[in-house]
Amino acid sequence: MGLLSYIGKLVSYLANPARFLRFSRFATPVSGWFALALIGTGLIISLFISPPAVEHGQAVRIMYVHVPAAWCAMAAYTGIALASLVSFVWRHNLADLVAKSLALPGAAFTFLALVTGSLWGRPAWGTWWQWDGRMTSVLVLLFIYIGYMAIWNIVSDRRQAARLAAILAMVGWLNIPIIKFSVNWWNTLHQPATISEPGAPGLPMELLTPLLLMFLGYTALLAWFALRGTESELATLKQQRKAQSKPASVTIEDVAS
Amino acid sequence: MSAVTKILKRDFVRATRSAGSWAYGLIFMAIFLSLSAIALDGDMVVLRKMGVPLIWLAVTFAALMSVDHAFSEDLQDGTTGQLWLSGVGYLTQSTSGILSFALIQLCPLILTAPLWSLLFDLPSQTVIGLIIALLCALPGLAAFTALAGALTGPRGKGGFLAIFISAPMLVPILIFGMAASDAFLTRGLAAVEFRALFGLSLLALTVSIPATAAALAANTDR
Amino acid sequence: MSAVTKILKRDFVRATRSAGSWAYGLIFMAIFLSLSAIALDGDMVVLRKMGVPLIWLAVTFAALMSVDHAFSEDLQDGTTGQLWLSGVGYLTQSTSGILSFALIQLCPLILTAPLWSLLFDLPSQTVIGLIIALLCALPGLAAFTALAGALTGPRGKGGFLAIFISAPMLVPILIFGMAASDAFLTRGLAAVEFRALFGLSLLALTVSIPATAAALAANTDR
Amino acid sequence: MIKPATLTLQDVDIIRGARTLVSGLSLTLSGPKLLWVEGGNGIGKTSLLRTCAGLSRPAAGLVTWALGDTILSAPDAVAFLPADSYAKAGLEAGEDAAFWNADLKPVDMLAHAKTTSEKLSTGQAKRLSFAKLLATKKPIWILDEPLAGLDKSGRDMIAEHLRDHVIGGGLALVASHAPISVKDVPTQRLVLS
Amino acid sequence: MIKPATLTLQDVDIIRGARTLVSGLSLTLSGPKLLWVEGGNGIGKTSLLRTCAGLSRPAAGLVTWALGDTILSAPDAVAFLPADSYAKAGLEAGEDAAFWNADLKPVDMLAHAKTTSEKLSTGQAKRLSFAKLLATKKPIWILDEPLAGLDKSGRDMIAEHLRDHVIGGGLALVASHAPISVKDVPTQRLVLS
Ligand code: HEM
Ligand SMILES: Nc1ncnc2c1ncn2[C@@H]1O[C@H](COP(=O)(O)OP(=O)(O)OP(=O)(O)O)[C@@H](O)[C@H]1O
Ligand SMILES: Nc1ncnc2c1ncn2[C@@H]1O[C@H](COP(=O)(O)OP(=O)(O)OP(=O)(O)O)[C@@H](O)[C@H]1O
Ligand SMILES: [Mg+2]
Ligand SMILES: [Mg+2]
Repeated sequence: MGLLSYIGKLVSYLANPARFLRFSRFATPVSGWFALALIGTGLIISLFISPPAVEHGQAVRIMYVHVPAAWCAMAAYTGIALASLVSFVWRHNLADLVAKSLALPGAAFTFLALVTGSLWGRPAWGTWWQWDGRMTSVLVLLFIYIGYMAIWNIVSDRRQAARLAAILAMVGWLNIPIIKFSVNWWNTLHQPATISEPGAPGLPMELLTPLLLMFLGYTALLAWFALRGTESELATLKQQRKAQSKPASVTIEDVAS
Repeated sequence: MSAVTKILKRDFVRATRSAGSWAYGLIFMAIFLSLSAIALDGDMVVLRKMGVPLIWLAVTFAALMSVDHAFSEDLQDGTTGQLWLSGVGYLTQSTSGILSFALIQLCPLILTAPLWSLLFDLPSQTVIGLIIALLCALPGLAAFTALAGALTGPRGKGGFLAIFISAPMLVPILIFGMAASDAFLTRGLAAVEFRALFGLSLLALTVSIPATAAALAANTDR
Repeated sequence: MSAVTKILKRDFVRATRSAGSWAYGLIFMAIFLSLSAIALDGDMVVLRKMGVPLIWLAVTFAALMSVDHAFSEDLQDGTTGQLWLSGVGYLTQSTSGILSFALIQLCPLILTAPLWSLLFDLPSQTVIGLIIALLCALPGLAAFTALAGALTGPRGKGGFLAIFISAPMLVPILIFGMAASDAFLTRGLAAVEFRALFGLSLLALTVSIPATAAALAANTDR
Repeated sequence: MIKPATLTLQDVDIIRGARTLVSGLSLTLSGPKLLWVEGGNGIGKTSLLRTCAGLSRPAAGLVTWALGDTILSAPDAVAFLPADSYAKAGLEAGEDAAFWNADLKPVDMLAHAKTTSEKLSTGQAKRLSFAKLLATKKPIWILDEPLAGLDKSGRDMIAEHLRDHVIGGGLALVASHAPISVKDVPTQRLVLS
Repeated sequence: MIKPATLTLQDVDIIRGARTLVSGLSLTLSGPKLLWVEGGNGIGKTSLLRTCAGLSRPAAGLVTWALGDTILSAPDAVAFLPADSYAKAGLEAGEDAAFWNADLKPVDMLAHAKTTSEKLSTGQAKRLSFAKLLATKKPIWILDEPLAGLDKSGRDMIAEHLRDHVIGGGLALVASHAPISVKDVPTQRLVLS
């Protein structure tokens, strides 16, 4: 609860564009470098240092890309949904810029999870693709991401685009629990949660470390995208406002009838 | 007459007059199913197996294809805003829009399903299960397609965009729906799949009504 | 710039810009095919069998859905009449409309077909046969759908009439098309089905160009 | 209507795309009054009227409606006549009017009740829209180009109804390029430039 | 243009639905001339103009166009300004104009070349239509309600172009509820009633 209220304060503090820009001036490069460093070390450890797993052999190395990508795909979407909620309810201009900026990296992570998943599926299950619940729902997530971006592209009025996209983002969030629990509900091919489930057996330390490194790296990358995107959107808005014409002057006079 | 019945009546008159709407879905379904049957080479074993999924698909696509009938005309010519000014709130408009979409576009599709099932030589038990499952899915199908229509809004010809937006949401309904149709054969109406389907469908409806209303409001404001 | 290239260019700009453009035709196809694959429950035997017909259906429906891009907008806002007054005859308009429909709406669908065939695990020979057959059918498909669009005219939302009119003409093309795709496996391009398909397609084109022109003229006169 | 209708704008900004049309506009208008809104093409009259009708939310600022001292919501206070027809394609003029509880008689359209909406002539469509406005009985009328497309008898009819409305205590905002003058009615002109 | 443009109607009937709007109308009009077509709403002005433009075929009778003694086809002789905009949705105003080889300068719309057509205000859309008409250089102009929606400067602009057109030997048919009068130009009034 303490954390939540802290986040709430931070959000309303940053809602002022000037303040946000001051914050992002140092936060953007920091998250960028963090991402680079974490993903770099994560990749080195996972590709060269960590041992092959008992049941998957060398193919387990895909896991270090796949699992964090899947997590971040869901996290980014949840971020979009939350930012959309803020934008929808309080009409915070900044929130929809954040949401918009998260869409592309989120979609990319979703795509990455799908591709690495099906690359992994070949050795693990002997097939690239099966229409099981998890794969299908992740594919659906990709569709939703694309639909979300399509609204931003097609609706030319910025304010309207923000509201419509926010509605779609919030409704589409229904899919996230479906992705998360699909393995339990359908009980199909895909691995049930072993890492993220509380009380689950968990992974040995030498597998967990690179996984966490990669996850943190991806998260930093997401943050970098969100900050960068918002910065540049703000810049465009400012530019537009500068270029615009003068408002009309209004006079009222009586008319003799 | 309440606003809802009034809107329903208007949509109904227009549907019967222009023949643009519901007949379109029916014809789509006819072509889709007969061509599929031809493609399956009249192999009765396969046909009987594929009948249920193909009819589900046909209904879903037909619904998707008539999606822009739901709200885009009212948004385009300004009726939505005028209705709001005349005291018919966006929630009422969204409810009646979904209702009219369900009754005018979807019901004819579902009610003619037994006819198509002849093409696939489906046993009558299967047909009954199929129809009940389709009826359970009706609110959800209507709600999601209508929501997509409201989101695309007055940007006419946005049919594709609407499809694109609603398709992902329809996937779970499709999956649960086919599972329920199957389960009926072994476990009848008591099958848990029916409750899952109907629950999902109602959930879709509850989420979509306010979301559609919000989309209508956003699209009116310009 | 000739009138034809000018109209092509305009349609192209609009397609890249607005909703409902060719990109959405592609997405429709993606969704149509993935939903089908989901509904058929990933059963590879059935999928392989249904792959070709489903891709044919997807192309046809995507074409039908974008049919009103061809002429109904121009008829609705009066552009057709103005073009005629500016010296662009109905025959030229009909030709360029069919051409722009074929290039902008249909070609992308056909060219991405190999991609979708992956979903159905089709053997490469089948895919080659499918693409060639689709290309043979292209003129006919474009001509028929455009004619349907011109006949429906400005009564937009006339999807129904369009589909009703074009269905009887499209179904033979579809049947021949699927037959040709199949025949390729055993007899290659020499198969008589290809000649039949291409002949039908050209016939459709020759009939449709003047018929579309006449429909445009009739729909302008009010 | 005995209590006067009031429309208040406080510090209103109206933005379309990258264009700021109106900035920091504050206004209080009370019935009985006719306000003629004038200005060049594209200056923002329609946008201003839609904002006053509550159909479009100002980018900043507040719009409120009241009857006497009672604050009302826009749907309770305002009737809006858009510049374009909103007769529903596929319905006959009579059916369309009935949907809005409107009467074709005062706009002299009874003879065309059976004509399909999309076949109405420009002026006939405008009359149909006006019939719908008449049916609403709201204290604030907001009219966008009500005279465009109307013949002499149509313009007189509108002037007469405007007069009755304002004299009854109502407020009317009318955007028009043609001068709006109604006898015996307190009139102001708002010029955008 | 030195040869005068001529429009001839012989025994023309115009029928819409069950309504006969015009019956047995014969007319010969030659430039330089401005013909102001007037009449109540729904009397048939638009239908008559469309017939004169060759866009709609009379139920009976003959319409012919000529330049001097040469008979022309409608596309060679006539330019038509419809009452409603035909700017293409999805194109920017500048692109739409370019498609018709039209220039936005004379209608004072250069500043809006980048606005999407469907966002143009009523008057801006009218100006765009008029720019397209100007681009055609035809001897006969047929204008349906050209002034509707235009501000003062727009109306003056149209009057000026009409004047140039007619003085150059052209013929202009203008349906309008607002009086059309252009200085120094031979004007006739055709009243439908
Ligand atoms: C295209 C196919 C695939 C998709 C779309 C996919 C999707 C996902 C998603 C969304 C998660 C995160 C779920 C969560 O946090 O609960 C996940 C986790 C995981 N996936 Fe996949 N996956 C695919 C294929 C595979 C394959 C072939 C394997 C290996 C046999 C695999 C192994 C795992 C593992 C071990 C996890 C971590 C589970 C946990 O402990 O939370 N996945 N996958
Ligand atoms: N989304 C948008 N993006 C950019 N410009 C826009 C947008 N919507 C409207 N506009 C512009 O806003 C301006 C205001 O239009 P509005 O319809 O309010 O003008 P108006 O005063 O009613 O003009 P008219 O007299 O022609 O009816 C116009 O210049 C129009 O081009
Ligand atoms: N297909 C049709 N069926 C029945 N009536 C029609 C049809 N098409 C047009 N009308 C009627 O024909 C008449 C002529 O319309 P037209 O548009 O020519 O009138 P107008 O003189 O231009 O009127 P306005 O001043 O309102 O523009 C109208 O009364 C209209 O209702
Ligand atoms: Mg205006
Ligand atoms: Mg007219």
